[in-house]
Amino acid sequence: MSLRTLAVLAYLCLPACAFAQTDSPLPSPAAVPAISAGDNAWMLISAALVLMMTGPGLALFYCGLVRRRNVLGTMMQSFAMMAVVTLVWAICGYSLVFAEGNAFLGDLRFAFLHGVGAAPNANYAPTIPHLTFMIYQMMFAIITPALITGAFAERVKFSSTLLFSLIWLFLVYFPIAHMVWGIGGYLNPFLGGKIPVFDFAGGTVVHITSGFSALVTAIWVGRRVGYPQEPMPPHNLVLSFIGACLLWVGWFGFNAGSALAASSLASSAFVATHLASAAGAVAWMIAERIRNGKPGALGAISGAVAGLATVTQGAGFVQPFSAVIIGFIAGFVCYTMVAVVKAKLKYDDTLDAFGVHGVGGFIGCLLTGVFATRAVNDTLKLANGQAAPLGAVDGNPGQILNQLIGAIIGIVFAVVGTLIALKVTSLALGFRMSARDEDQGMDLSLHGEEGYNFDS
Amino acid sequence: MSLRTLAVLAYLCLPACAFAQTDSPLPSPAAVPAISAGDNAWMLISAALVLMMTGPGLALFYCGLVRRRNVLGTMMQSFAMMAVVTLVWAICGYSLVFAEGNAFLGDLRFAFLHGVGAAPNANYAPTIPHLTFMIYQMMFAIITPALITGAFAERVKFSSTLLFSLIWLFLVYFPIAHMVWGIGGYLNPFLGGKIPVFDFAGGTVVHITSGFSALVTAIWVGRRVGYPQEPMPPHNLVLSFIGACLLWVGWFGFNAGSALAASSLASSAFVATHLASAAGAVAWMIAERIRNGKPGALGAISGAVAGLATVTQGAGFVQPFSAVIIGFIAGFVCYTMVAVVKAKLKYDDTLDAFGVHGVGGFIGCLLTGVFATRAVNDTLKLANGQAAPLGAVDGNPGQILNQLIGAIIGIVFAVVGTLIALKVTSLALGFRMSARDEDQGMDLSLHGEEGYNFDS
Amino acid sequence: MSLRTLAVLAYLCLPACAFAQTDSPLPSPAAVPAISAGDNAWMLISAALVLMMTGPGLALFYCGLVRRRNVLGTMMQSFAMMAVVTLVWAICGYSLVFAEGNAFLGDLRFAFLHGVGAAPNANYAPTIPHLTFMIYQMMFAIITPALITGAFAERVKFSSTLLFSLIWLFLVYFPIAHMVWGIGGYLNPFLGGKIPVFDFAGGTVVHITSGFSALVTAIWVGRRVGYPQEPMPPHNLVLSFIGACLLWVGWFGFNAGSALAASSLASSAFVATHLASAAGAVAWMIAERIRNGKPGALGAISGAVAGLATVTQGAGFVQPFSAVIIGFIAGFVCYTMVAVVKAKLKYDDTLDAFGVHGVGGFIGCLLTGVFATRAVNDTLKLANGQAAPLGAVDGNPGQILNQLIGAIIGIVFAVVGTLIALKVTSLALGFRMSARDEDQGMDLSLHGEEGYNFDS
Amino acid sequence: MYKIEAIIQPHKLDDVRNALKALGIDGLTVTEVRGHGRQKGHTEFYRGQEYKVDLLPKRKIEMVVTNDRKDEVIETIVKAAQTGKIGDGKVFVYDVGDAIRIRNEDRGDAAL
Amino acid sequence: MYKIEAIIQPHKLDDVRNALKALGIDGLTVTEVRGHGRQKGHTEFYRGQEYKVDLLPKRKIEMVVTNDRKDEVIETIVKAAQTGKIGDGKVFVYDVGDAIRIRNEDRGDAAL
Amino acid sequence: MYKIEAIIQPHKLDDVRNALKALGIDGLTVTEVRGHGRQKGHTEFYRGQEYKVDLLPKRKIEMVVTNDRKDEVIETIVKAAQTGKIGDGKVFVYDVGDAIRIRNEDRGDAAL
Ligand SMILES: Nc1ncnc2c1ncn2[C@@H]1O[C@H](COP(=O)(O)OP(=O)(O)O)[C@@H](O)[C@H]1O
Ligand SMILES: Nc1ncnc2c1ncn2[C@@H]1O[C@H](COP(=O)(O)OP(=O)(O)O)[C@@H](O)[C@H]1O
Ligand SMILES: Nc1ncnc2c1ncn2[C@@H]1O[C@H](COP(=O)(O)OP(=O)(O)O)[C@@H](O)[C@H]1O
Repeated sequence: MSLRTLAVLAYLCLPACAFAQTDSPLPSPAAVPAISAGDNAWMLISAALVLMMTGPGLALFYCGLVRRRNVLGTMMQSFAMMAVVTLVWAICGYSLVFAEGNAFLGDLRFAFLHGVGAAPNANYAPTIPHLTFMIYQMMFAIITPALITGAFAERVKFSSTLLFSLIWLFLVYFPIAHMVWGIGGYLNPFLGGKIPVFDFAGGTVVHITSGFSALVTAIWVGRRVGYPQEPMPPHNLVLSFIGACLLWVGWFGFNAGSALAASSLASSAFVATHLASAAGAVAWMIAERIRNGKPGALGAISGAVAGLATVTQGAGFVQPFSAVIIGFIAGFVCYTMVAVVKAKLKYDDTLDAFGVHGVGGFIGCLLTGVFATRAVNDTLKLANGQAAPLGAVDGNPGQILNQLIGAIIGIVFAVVGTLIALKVTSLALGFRMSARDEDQGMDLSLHGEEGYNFDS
Repeated sequence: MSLRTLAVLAYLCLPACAFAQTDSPLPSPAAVPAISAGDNAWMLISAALVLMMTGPGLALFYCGLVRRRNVLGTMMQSFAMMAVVTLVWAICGYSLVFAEGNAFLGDLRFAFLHGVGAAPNANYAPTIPHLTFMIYQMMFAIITPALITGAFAERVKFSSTLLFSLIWLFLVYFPIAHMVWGIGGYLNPFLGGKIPVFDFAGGTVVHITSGFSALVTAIWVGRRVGYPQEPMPPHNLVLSFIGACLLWVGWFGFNAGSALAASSLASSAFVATHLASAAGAVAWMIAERIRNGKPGALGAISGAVAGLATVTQGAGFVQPFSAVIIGFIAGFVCYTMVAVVKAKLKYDDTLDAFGVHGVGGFIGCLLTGVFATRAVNDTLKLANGQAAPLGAVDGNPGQILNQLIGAIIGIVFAVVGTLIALKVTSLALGFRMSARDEDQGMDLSLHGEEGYNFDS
Repeated sequence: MSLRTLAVLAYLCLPACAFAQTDSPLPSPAAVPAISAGDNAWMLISAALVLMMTGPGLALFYCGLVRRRNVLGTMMQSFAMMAVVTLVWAICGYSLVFAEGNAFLGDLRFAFLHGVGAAPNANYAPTIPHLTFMIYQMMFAIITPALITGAFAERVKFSSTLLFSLIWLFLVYFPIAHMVWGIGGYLNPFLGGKIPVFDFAGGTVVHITSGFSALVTAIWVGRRVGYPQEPMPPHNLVLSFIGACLLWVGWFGFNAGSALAASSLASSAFVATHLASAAGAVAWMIAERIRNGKPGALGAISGAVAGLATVTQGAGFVQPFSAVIIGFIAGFVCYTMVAVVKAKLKYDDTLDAFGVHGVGGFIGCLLTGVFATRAVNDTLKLANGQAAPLGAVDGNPGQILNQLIGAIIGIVFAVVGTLIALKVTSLALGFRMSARDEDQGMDLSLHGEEGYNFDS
Repeated sequence: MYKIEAIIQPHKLDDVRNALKALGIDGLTVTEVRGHGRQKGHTEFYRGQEYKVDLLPKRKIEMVVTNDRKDEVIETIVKAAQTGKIGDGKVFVYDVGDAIRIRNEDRGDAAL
Repeated sequence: MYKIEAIIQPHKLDDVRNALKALGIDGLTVTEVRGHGRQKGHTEFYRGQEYKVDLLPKRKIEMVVTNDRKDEVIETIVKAAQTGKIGDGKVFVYDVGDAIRIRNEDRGDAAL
Repeated sequence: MYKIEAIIQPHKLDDVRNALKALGIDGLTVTEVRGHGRQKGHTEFYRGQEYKVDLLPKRKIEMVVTNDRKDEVIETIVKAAQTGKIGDGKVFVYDVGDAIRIRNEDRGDAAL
């Protein structure tokens, strides 16, 4: 199989990259800039908001959608990332992504947070402590594998989820994040990359990678027992609603925080984020109204999340009403994906991690190529010092192609890396729960607890 | 009926006002001030907090109080505002409120956020991007119609709720907000108004308008089937509790954020807000203890919300212990309203939107006239450059009358605008659900979903 | 009994201290520093975060763990603190802790917030309004007695909980907080104390005091009817999960906010906090995996809270990977305490307020003596102006002894003050509910409400 | 002694209980059940996926009565619970062998 | 074969189950029910609005037993569930026509 | 008229209902119950404290049928609910004295 070959190739390549060229000098900024209390306040609270997106946000959004017997198991898939990814990131993840290295992976100079202290890392965020930047970026590494778990919810062992996620971080997240955001990254237009891909807050790094990986896992692991004949309605939509609202609020930290300062760019990203979310919710409600006659609560919140995922890539590059358009498209396309296409193809992406994040991330990546404009973000300069034209609306339609290349690279890494991670995990621990355990539910069989004891 | 006549008059007048005098020049500030990262950080997070007040805050507070079968429908009444009002605000709402226009409505210069960008709007908030100010104010426009829905909860169609809220925004919220906060607004003491009404964070703009409109809708739509003979206890007070706590926390963004900077005025408003909330909770608990022998959890959180709603108008004008007094009065008066007066009058304000927000807003408006002091807020200057005396405690008892006039204008707009909005909505779509749908519940009949599926 | 004697002694002493020496001059700072918008933004939002820790955070964490019939009563034990402690703090608590006084208690110069206004209190936080500092510290006084209630959950009267907590604040919290953090406090190394105890964010002030007081109350009040034969599983772990996540997020305000500025020290404390939480969760999961074969969801969140409580004392003094070690130790030790030791000793600390906060606080206090380093915090200066060595890692092993003395003083105050408070409350109101009320549940018998009415 | 078991619409529970109280019938036990009969269910949608629900919520009232009260109890229930629409429910009658009051060990009719 | 149906106080469930276990009765089915009898309910208040609750939570235990065990089972239940206070509940006894064990299609007494 | 009462595994509910539908049996009532029999429960852990759960969730299906359908209904249920493992459940059969349809006061077999 070509995929398998590619996988092996990539697997062999990556470690080599990881430790290469560690001696290349960091471009030292002329003068060390002072820390801005305002920027640091904003970034610390943004970090807190992004953590809140995973827990309780995503954990609730997801656990409300599963059956009662899996409520704790599903929450734990998010919560465990908060614990485990944190340690991995501090040990070496941060370094592999944000240290200088080669075009594909950073080196280990920041391993164990060596050299990550009060002084800013001027390459990324010259007005906040390096520690702030590190912890802010950590929160992204936490939520990304947590998103994937939605695809295989209700049927995978806890230990396997952990091992899979760890391998996945090394094979997919760290390289892609380095390529898009790291210094010298292959796709980083701001710090010396080859192919300029605009990804403000992780449309490619977070949503495309997690979404496409999710699809692969869903297909690999197979459907839940009983799916799709047996009805499996959400056990508690109130939880999902709380989760979705917290995701919305937290996403301001995710997107506006990605300005890395409390600047007017942050304000602009904040506005774009909010408008896209609103438009996504409206679009999804319209779609449901047309197709079923009734706009659902689950539909409304799913649309908001679709809008948010889709605008992530362009949040700091697009005008407010471009964000509205992005949100609308997101709502309609993701709805179609989830309600029509998925039903046809019959894979069981339990919580639509692919249909919302993968699809939303992908179209958001392309639409950033359309709507990105220097009127919003003039960070990229031409040789003459003027702001470079960004997307098609700036008269640079070629950017759409760049974005497409970025998306495809993200997808390839996601698919290959996920296959390897699945294979390794399966060999080491197995992946899927036994049918008996699945029937009993994750809560009892994996964690020895029940979510609710209302008759106690 | 005189109300009806007034309504028609107002209806005819408003659009005329809306587009008048768009050519009057904005008072251009001498020098464009720089953006403060600290202020922008505070205002962005305040905007996020105010959004969190609506969702999940208010949505949970409300949906926990209804019967199980209406849990999603009630949440959706808040969530839909987050989606729909956002778009309306960006399209023209912001402009109608904050653009210069006449004394009653702004013009359309900021329609589609034209001219709303990184540069501050120095009339309102000279140290933060105009976009930040715009999105912060948006969150107020979202929560206000959401508050109203509490009065007619459990019995109104979703489409009608949306249409009603949209009309209501144009007839009530936009004009009143412009009059109180907009440049040249009739009641704006800081930017050239005729009658000086102090409304720091929306006691009149948000709580009086929503509260009195709520009363009108409750009477218009009539009682729920079975009310009051049939008991309708809250289905999940834990949700209401979470909601109330998030409202409390979010209210710091609402009130302290209304300083529009991370200034010591923000700190002062923060403290006043917190003290009034605490006092309101204590007062309500005492009232319940006296009357039923037991202070209830619903009582405690209702008292906190009453204290918060009541202190909103004066938050940035009063001393800490004035806020305590305001909170205490709020707790006792709103309790009496809700537990005694409502029961006597027998209208069915389902979730006490009037009893808490209308009544609290009204007494808060008057009490601001009593307790506002230049020792806290010296923004208003006399001709000689000294801080002007504000309320009765500053030796300006006439301010109580000004506040009363402001409240009455708010009430008149609310009542008239609501009647028109109800009438138009009824003609266009109908308003109330069928008795059969009401019996089945909003969740199934309006949204085709159930909130809980605990036996799945 | 020696304890009783000591108690009486302390009781007689304290008021005397409280009003002594009010005329000693405050060290007036050379120049009044300007307020920093960035610092104020950070501290206001930190105050909001710490409030959110109590409600909804702790309230949910606790109420999910009790039986269904006590869900509201347990929430109310936290919520009432938000209301009542707020008023007490504003009236005199703040002054007793942070005003200059003697080594054990402040005087009353700030009673009724007299003199607490826009101008900073340069002794503590020279870049934020005094009001901000006051309200931020208030949130700590709210959560501390709320923590204690976990130990006697499900069996104590509401009125007694309130009275007990009030007395406790005066006998334990106010003196210890003054001694550790107040100017001239006996244990305050930064403002002229005798024994230098490093307590960055309240390991001793909050966790040791509440945890050991909790143990005393649990023993005093006796076990719940039916404990331990009758199984009393948590009625809703989802609530506890939400609560734990909000505690985690809020703890950034608690610990990083304790830098009292959006400085790089705040960033450092933020990182330490997060890492310790993650490590605590991992350690507790490992312990459960080893002992029961299954890592539980309750275990994971308990571990995170244990990590957070334990790192609180050292958050602003230790390196990131020291925090990881602290978190790991916390997870293992608190697990052992709660799962093994408690079961052996058979006292009924319902929600493990002692096992997590008391034990975590204690070991965190000692570990701060090990890991505190001037590389992180150079506030303390030697005579020659250089940063003083802090903990054992700085070559100052004697600090461990200082920390132990601090811990012991905290424990003595906690035990003695709690005994007095229990005795007085019992005499005045009684303490424990009747067996009949306990059987019916707090919700109905104390508050006249039910948490859930799912069949309405 | 007979056991009368009535399966009724949830919102009729209060009416039925009041009617029984008027008749002097106090002892009864209520269970939440879901039922299916001629009444059609409804369709729910979650992200476009259809989900047919045809077990609808009902309340089951059980009361054990003395022989002489059987007919009036049935009649009362039927009258109070009737709306004339499909889904109104059923009443079933069973023989009871014995009844014991736990509190004082009364037996038979005395236990009711 | 008889069905013994006991309606008891919720907090007595464990006691009753233990007593039955001691007797060798393993097969039983428990339902959450709400009941009304001589026991008075309670009043709840929500924002000052009174709300009387007179259906109180109970547990229903059903067990089908062979003829010869009927009396000792009843006796055991009554003893274990008794507090002597109003609300202790009732035991009802019914004839059973037949019993089938689904697993292996055993019938009659063998199925219990 | 007989009442057939089947206590089955929760996840078998749909299968049983479909089988009954195929047979033309529409009227039935379902209750959530917990049961104990030969099946062993499980152990839960909360902060290291062990907690044995031996009442497991089951579904009770009740349907009143005419005499002539009794046997095929039992057979159908048993077939649809059987997995052959401990915990499959039981079917009990009771006599029914009378049945009334509340909507139109039909009585006896006509009411089913
Ligand atoms: N034969 C039966 N056995 C048990 N329960 C039944 C039976 N028939 C109906 N029911 C119960 O009665 C309820 C109402 O029955 P349905 O047929 O809808 O009413 P009707 O035909 O009287 O209008 C059902 O939901 C079910 O719970
Ligand atoms: N006649 C009856 N039929 C059905 N259930 C009954 C009957 N009488 C009592 N019960 C059930 O028994 C419970 C206890 O009855 P109650 O009259 O309060 O107890 P007691 O009189 O034995 O002290 C009730 O809540 C109800 O569920
Ligand atoms: N004698 C009985 N009376 C009432 N219910 C019973 C009886 N025996 C079993 N049950 C019910 O049937 C369920 C399954 O019984 P179990 O003994 O586990 O199955 P089996 O022996 O048929 O494999 C139990 O959980 C219980 O609800």
